[in-house]
Amino acid sequence: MREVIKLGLILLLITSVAAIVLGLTNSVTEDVIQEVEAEASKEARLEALPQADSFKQIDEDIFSKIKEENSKVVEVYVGYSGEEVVGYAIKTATPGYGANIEVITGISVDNQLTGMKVGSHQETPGLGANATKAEFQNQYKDKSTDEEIVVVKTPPSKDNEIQALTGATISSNAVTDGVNIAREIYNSILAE
Amino acid sequence: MDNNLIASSSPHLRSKQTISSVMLDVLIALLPATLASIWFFRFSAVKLIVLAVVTAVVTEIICQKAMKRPVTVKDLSAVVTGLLLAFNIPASAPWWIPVVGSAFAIIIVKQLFGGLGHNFMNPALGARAMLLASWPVIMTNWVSPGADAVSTATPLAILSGEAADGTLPPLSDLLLGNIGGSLGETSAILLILGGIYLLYRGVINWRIPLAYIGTVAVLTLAFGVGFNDMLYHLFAGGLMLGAFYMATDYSSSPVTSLGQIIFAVGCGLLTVVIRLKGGYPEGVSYSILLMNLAAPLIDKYTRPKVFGEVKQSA
Amino acid sequence: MLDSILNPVLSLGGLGLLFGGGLAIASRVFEVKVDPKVEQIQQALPGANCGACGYPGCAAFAEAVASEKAPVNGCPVGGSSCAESLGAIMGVSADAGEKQVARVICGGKDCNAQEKFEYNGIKDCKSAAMVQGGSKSCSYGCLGLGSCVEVCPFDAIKIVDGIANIDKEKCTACEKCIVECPKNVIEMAPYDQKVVVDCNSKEFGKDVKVKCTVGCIGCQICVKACPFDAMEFENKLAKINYDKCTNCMVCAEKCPTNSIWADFESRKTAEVIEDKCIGCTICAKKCPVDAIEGELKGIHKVIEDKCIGCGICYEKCPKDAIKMK
Amino acid sequence: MGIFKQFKNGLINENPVFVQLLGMCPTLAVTTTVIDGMGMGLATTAVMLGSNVVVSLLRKVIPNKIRIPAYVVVIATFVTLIGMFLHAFSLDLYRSLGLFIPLIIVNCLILGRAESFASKNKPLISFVDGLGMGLGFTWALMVLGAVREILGAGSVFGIQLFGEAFKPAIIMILPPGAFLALGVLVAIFNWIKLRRVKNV
Amino acid sequence: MKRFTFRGGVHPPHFKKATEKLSVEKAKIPQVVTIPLQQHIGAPCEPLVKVGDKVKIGQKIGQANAFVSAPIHSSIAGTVKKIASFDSPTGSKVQCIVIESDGSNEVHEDVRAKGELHNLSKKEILEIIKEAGITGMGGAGFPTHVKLSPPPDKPIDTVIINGAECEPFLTADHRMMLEHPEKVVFGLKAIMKVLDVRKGFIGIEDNKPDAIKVMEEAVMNEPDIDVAPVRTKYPQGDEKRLINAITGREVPSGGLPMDVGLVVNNVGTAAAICDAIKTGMPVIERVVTISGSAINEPKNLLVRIGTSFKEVIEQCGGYKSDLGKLISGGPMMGFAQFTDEIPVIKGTSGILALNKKDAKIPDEQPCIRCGKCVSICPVNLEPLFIAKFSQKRLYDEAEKYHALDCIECGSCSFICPSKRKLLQSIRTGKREIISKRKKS
Amino acid sequence: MEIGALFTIFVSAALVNNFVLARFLGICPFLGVSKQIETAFGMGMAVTFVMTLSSIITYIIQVTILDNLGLQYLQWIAFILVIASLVQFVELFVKKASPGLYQALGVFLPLITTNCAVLGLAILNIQEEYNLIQTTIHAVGASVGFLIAIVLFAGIRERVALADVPELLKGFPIALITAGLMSIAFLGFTGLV
Ligand SMILES: Cc1cc2nc3c(=O)[nH]c(=O)nc-3n(C[C@H](O)[C@H](O)[C@H](O)COP(=O)(O)O)c2cc1C
Ligand SMILES: Cc1cc2nc3c(=O)[nH]c(=O)nc-3n(C[C@H](O)[C@H](O)[C@H](O)COP(=O)(O)O)c2cc1C
Ligand SMILES: Cc1cc2nc3c(=O)[nH]c(=O)nc-3n(C[C@H](O)[C@H](O)[C@H](O)COP(=O)(O)O)c2cc1C
Ligand SMILES: Cc1cc2nc3c(=O)[nH]c(=O)nc-3n(C[C@H](O)[C@H](O)[C@H](O)CO)c2cc1C
Ligand code: SF4
Ligand code: SF4
Ligand code: SF4
Ligand code: SF4
Ligand code: FES
Repeated sequence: MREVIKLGLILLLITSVAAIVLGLTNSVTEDVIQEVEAEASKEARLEALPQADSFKQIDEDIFSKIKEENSKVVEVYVGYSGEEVVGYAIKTATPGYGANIEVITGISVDNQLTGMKVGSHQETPGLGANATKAEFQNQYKDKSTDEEIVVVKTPPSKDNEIQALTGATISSNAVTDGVNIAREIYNSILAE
Repeated sequence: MDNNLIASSSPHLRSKQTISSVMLDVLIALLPATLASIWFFRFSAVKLIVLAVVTAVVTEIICQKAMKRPVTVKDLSAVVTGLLLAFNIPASAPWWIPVVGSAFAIIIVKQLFGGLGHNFMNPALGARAMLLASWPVIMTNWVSPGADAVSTATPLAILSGEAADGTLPPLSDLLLGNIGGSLGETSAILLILGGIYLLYRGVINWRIPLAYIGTVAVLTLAFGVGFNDMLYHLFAGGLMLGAFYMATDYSSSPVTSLGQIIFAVGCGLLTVVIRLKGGYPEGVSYSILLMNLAAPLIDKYTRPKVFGEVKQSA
Repeated sequence: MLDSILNPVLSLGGLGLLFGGGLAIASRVFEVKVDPKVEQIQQALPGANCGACGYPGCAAFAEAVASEKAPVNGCPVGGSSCAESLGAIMGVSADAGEKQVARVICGGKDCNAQEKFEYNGIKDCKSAAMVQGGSKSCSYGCLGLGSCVEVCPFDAIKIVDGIANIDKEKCTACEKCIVECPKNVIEMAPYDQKVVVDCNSKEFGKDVKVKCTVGCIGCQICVKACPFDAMEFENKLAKINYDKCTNCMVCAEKCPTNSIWADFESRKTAEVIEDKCIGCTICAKKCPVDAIEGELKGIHKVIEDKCIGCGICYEKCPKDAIKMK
Repeated sequence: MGIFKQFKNGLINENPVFVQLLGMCPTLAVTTTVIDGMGMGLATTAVMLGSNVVVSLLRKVIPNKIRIPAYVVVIATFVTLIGMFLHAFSLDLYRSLGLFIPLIIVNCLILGRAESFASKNKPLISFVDGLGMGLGFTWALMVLGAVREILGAGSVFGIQLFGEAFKPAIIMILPPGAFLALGVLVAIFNWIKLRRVKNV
Repeated sequence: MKRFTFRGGVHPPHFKKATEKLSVEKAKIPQVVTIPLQQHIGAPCEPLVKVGDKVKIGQKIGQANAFVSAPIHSSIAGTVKKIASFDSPTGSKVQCIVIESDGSNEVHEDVRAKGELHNLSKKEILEIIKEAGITGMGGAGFPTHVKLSPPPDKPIDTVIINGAECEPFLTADHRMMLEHPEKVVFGLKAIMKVLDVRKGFIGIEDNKPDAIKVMEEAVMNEPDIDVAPVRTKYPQGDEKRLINAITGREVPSGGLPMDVGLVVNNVGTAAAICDAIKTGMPVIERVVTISGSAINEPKNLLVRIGTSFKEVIEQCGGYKSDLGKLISGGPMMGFAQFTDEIPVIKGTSGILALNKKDAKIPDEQPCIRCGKCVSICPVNLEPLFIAKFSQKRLYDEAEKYHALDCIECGSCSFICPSKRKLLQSIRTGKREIISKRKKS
Repeated sequence: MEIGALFTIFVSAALVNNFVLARFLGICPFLGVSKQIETAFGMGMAVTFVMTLSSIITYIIQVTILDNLGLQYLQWIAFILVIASLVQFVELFVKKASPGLYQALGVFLPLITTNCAVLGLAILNIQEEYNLIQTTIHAVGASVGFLIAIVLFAGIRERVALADVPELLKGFPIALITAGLMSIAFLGFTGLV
């Protein structure tokens, strides 16, 4: 029995030391990490909604309403320029080729798509993953929120069309779905 | 009696069939379909077929030389691999696709494992899957038959709803081969003809093709696909090619009778699942590859009951 | 601040205590006796349980080593030091006694022995031996198809001129080849042995004669020639008693068919170191071929032409006055 | 073994990837680019340095019976530390290495070295051993990453190498490419070693 | 016509045309015979004569001392010249008695009719068979009296006479059935009597319609005996396949026909039993088919035991120029010989001489896993795996794949498109397995 | 929880994102213990058992202790501690309770501690924000995927061992290439469900 206690204690000692070290380090890095993460997500939002200089999460009850309307919405941020609301950054998750694709769609209060940013995804590198490229994302800029955006395989002829990534129609559709959901949310709830 | 006699272990008789004769039979069986694809796709078919075959043969020679092994291209198996690989690529593919594919098939899938008969995976299909994963755009750019080769969708892509803009060609076109698709998966009739020749020559037996095609037919119906669409599932795409020529590949399929049936049913099941539920409109090649993986296990666990074997009662 | 330290310490420490103590108790409760050797080996292993050895974990590997199913150097993680300690535990030290090596006792090379038919079959000695006993006219000889080459784990065997030839430097006396050979034409001989009968034929001399030019024909000349009674006969075949043989090579010189191999190049002659010789005459008395002459108390001399290099004088000289060179 | 030899041992003779085939998961998973490979290699090296030194220091204190759990805790602590630092100071790398950072804990290479080397040797040489093994791991990952990045994306360190005409083989940055590339590299490594032995 | 058969098997070319229409001729009585003292499965005989002794035709010269053994008789009258070891067609050296003819052709006095079948008791018939030195003429040469004395716990209900003769080239049994159907039927009735059996079959491959017809006529008045035509397929003549084809029974692995209540005997064996009873003549001669691409005049000859192959072949016009291979037996199961100075023995059903081209077996190529060997193996084995394991010296694995059940029919080697020497590897494996079993 | 979604999780973990061939988790035992089908099967079963059990326990620890106290950063160290101890405990228990089972499964247990599939799975469960049922299904799916992969692999390796593989490639290189080809075939599952 003595041995049992002894072994337990030694392990206790080691784990405690580990815990102390980690606890201390954590208290140092915790804030940094949060800051970095916040910075990173803000940057992503900024790419979608460049007009804004700060973001705030939308009210709980509005968000729950949105969730009810469409469960693919992940989060909604309100973008401010100074005190003024300039638009919204809406994050959605829609099923792509590999797994869900996260898309942040920026919509300005004057019913314009201000930009789109593809976040985490598991599409095929060189194919679906090309959705993260600027050329693709920029297609969504400055489109009106009124019309549903449609994916075509040839160079777009209409205003509401965007060209699919070569060989990755599924990914393109998924991303566009996300944008369209954001658009609808905006139209039905946020625009008021 | 003054010269030395030859002595060997019995039997002292051998059948006439040899590896080369078997492979030659496969080539003969594929000839009509080859001609058809040349008829439909003109020069691009000739180019792709020649490149694939020549590369396969040349890589085989180089590989065997490098590994200091006897060069065995005379057995024609590399030609079969090259031809079947060419059958698996779209007519629009650039010249280097069959070259890279054949080299991959022969080196990585076949020779590294010891050459003819030692590969556990179908070389042509392994190469096709590699090409598809590497250059999906090129490998799925189907063109319509004829001189003016415009992009089209394959009947299966239309069926799966992926290519919304296509209309289904009539079944007769499917049988003749007047449709979009890879070089060899066009004319179902000619492929079946060749298959029957192989059956007649005893190169393949009925188990794999029949069980494979039968499973696909039954399961597509079971999944709620209509009878007419079921026919499309049978005659479109590579099912005939796969069932007669690729699932039957000796090296990568089981040797036992029961095993061959299990193998073929598995191929059928996976084909249907991939076609109807998976990410690709066509599932033949992947299903055969996946069953290739299982072939050693199937062989091991479907050992035939030996004549007179008595089940040990505990 | 306190929270951010206390909580982790408490929870993690708790887990540690729980598991440390729990495991200690469990190991007591569920104790199962194991072979102490296994335990020892396990102690010496890295315990990474990575499976790189091909066994499911260090314990399994230890057991395999203990039961000699796995080699002591089977753990790639532990490297050479680990192998050494395992070796020590397993006590794989070279066994005492003279080093032995395998030797093919057949001289029936392509040019010496005849083929009785053209063999058309699998290139494997065991399989070939099943077709009329093999194609060599002598049914005792090496078939030269190299099955032994294939089984030798040390690459010690080569087929030279149609018969197997063992490199005695590489051979470790594992006897795998002896087990494999269907003709039983491989035997163990001392590493230092310089004279070996290179024939395995148990047939009558006249039968041997028509089949092979270097076969032992049972003339027994070697028996008479051997000054040390080391040559014996067994199954119509000359056989050297290695305990008695002094490697003098006389038999090999005398054999009319050259079926006794000897390493003549290493043959030595005795020489008297004149400074040391006291003329005791012991050497002259002992020399089996009377190759030493000299008067009592006089310096002795070796007659080079007669000396066969058996080394008896060298061994017997009380004054170490003879050297072999 | 001298310090330098110990160092070289890990780099080449007992290279963890090409010779010992340890820590295969990160080796295969995070070598889609050179950068990721390097990041993973260095992170692993850092953990190994830490754990080797600590284990070596504590080698007389820790009772045999609980040495494995104890080492695991030590290693896990270092991994968590590295994780925190990466997260705080190199978000991109943290994200692309993802799940494989915590999995450094279970990299058999680290536990293996702790057990078979550090627990029996003095801290300094343990440190050198860790450095050799770690850098051996790192360069192997970088080579693998380079091969896969060049063939699969046409770039190294993210810099595009070829023009438009080169169509990279995407399969190389997909899972199969990892297996195939490593298989061929190990064979080449064997071949080079064999040739060197022959030449000597 | 209902045709019986079994699962698997191959269709080698028959090559029977050359001799199937030729009646059996009596071969010249040789000047010298070399009679091996072991021509059967079981213990060798002890010589009863010394060098210099005079012997007569049919005189017992080798005494069987063990139960599984059969006596040996002189096939000519003359003087014993030598008793020494010589090569025999079975591939090993065997003690032989060499007798030089004195030209008298005197028959030994023991050779006389033994009485009518219905007067003889079972015991007596068995004793006659034993003393006549009758051993299986189908190839293996198992002493027939042993086969006809099953232990009491193995009741026998059926006897099959094996007239399948599925080996290519061979026509000895065929001719025997055509020319002496009554002997075969008599022999069968004798066997049935010994075993107290009601039912007898004569299994004949359907490529011998004339033999089927003749035999059917011969058994017209025998309600207990049926002719069973079996499909032409190798190895239809193997007793276990034949039993399976005709009765549907499966002899258990490692078992004997008597385990399922059957005894199978060759046509020649039955005829020999008939001779032994009717004339008292022991086995001193047998029908041998001499054929093959290097023989000038293929023939069916009635040859005295002990005649050298060389002499027999000379009576068939000798060799064509390019002799490549000499086989004792058929091309599927026979043994290749390295000399023609070997004697005909009781089990020699054929002598084949092949020319160089036919003699050469093509080189092996790697197995392409076509599965043909698996689908044709009459025992349902997987020859490719057994052969592979055996070559890799994994004998335990080979044993797990039932290597020991292989009947060595050679069908797998025949069919393989890669020309793999499957059976040779399997044999090697079998031998290793057996020797390992003996050791442990 | 609807069955369909659970099925999706299962198929995804077992086939589409096969732990070994697509996610690179548990490669060491996959390469190491796959020379024979029987041992591979034993390993696979042991992994199934441990992965499922440890997923559940780590999930509970995460929810009850770490999340409650805001100690997420201790996740890794806590999990590995739990897994290591759990495995050892199970091993001790099985060894005593059922030597037969120990021979079949238990011998593989120690190897599993350092198997990143187990730890990876535990972390993934939390990352994907699965609930307890989903976690369990995910774990079973992932381990079945491991089982399938390692048994198929062992089957092929048994065959390849008899093939005339070039000397240089014998052993690990050819095993890796085999795994690569398997992984190519498994691409066929992409997009499934
Ligand atoms: C290995 C592989 C990976 C693929 N990855 C993607 C992908 O990430 N995104 C995508 O939309 N399509 C991907 N595809 C292609 C799809 O299977 C499908 O062919 C394509 O989405 C159809 O688009 P298309 O109509 O533009 O040809 C991939 C195909 C293969 C063979
Ligand atoms: C592959 C094989 C083929 C055989 N073919 C024949 C045959 O054609 N005719 C025959 O009489 N015996 C044949 N036998 C021998 C029979 O199995 C059996 O031994 C024989 O009929 C028994 O009769 P016996 O003892 O009178 O010789 C064959 C055996 C084997 C293994
Ligand atoms: C070692 C051995 C023992 C045998 N023992 C018996 C036996 O006890 N009773 C019997 O009826 N046949 C026995 N036989 C004969 C077989 O049934 C069979 O007829 C004989 O082996 C010839 O068959 P084959 O030509 O098909 O090889 C034995 C055969 C062998 C080789
Ligand atoms: C009936 C039959 C089908 C074949 N199918 C293929 C095939 O699908 N792919 C291929 O590369 N080779 C095929 N071959 C050729 C050959 O078997 C192949 O190169 C081997 O897999 C190489 O070991 C086939 C051969 C035969 C006899
Ligand atoms: S020594 Fe024996 S095994 Fe070696 S080649 Fe000669 S006969 Fe064959
Ligand atoms: S097999 Fe063993 S005994 Fe024979 S030569 Fe090689 S090392 Fe020596
Ligand atoms: S018949 Fe020949 S090639 Fe075919 S599987 Fe059998 S051994 Fe292989
Ligand atoms: S394995 Fe044996 S029984 Fe089967 S076909 Fe070959 S030789 Fe005949
Ligand atoms: S690194 Fe993943 S199991 Fe070893």
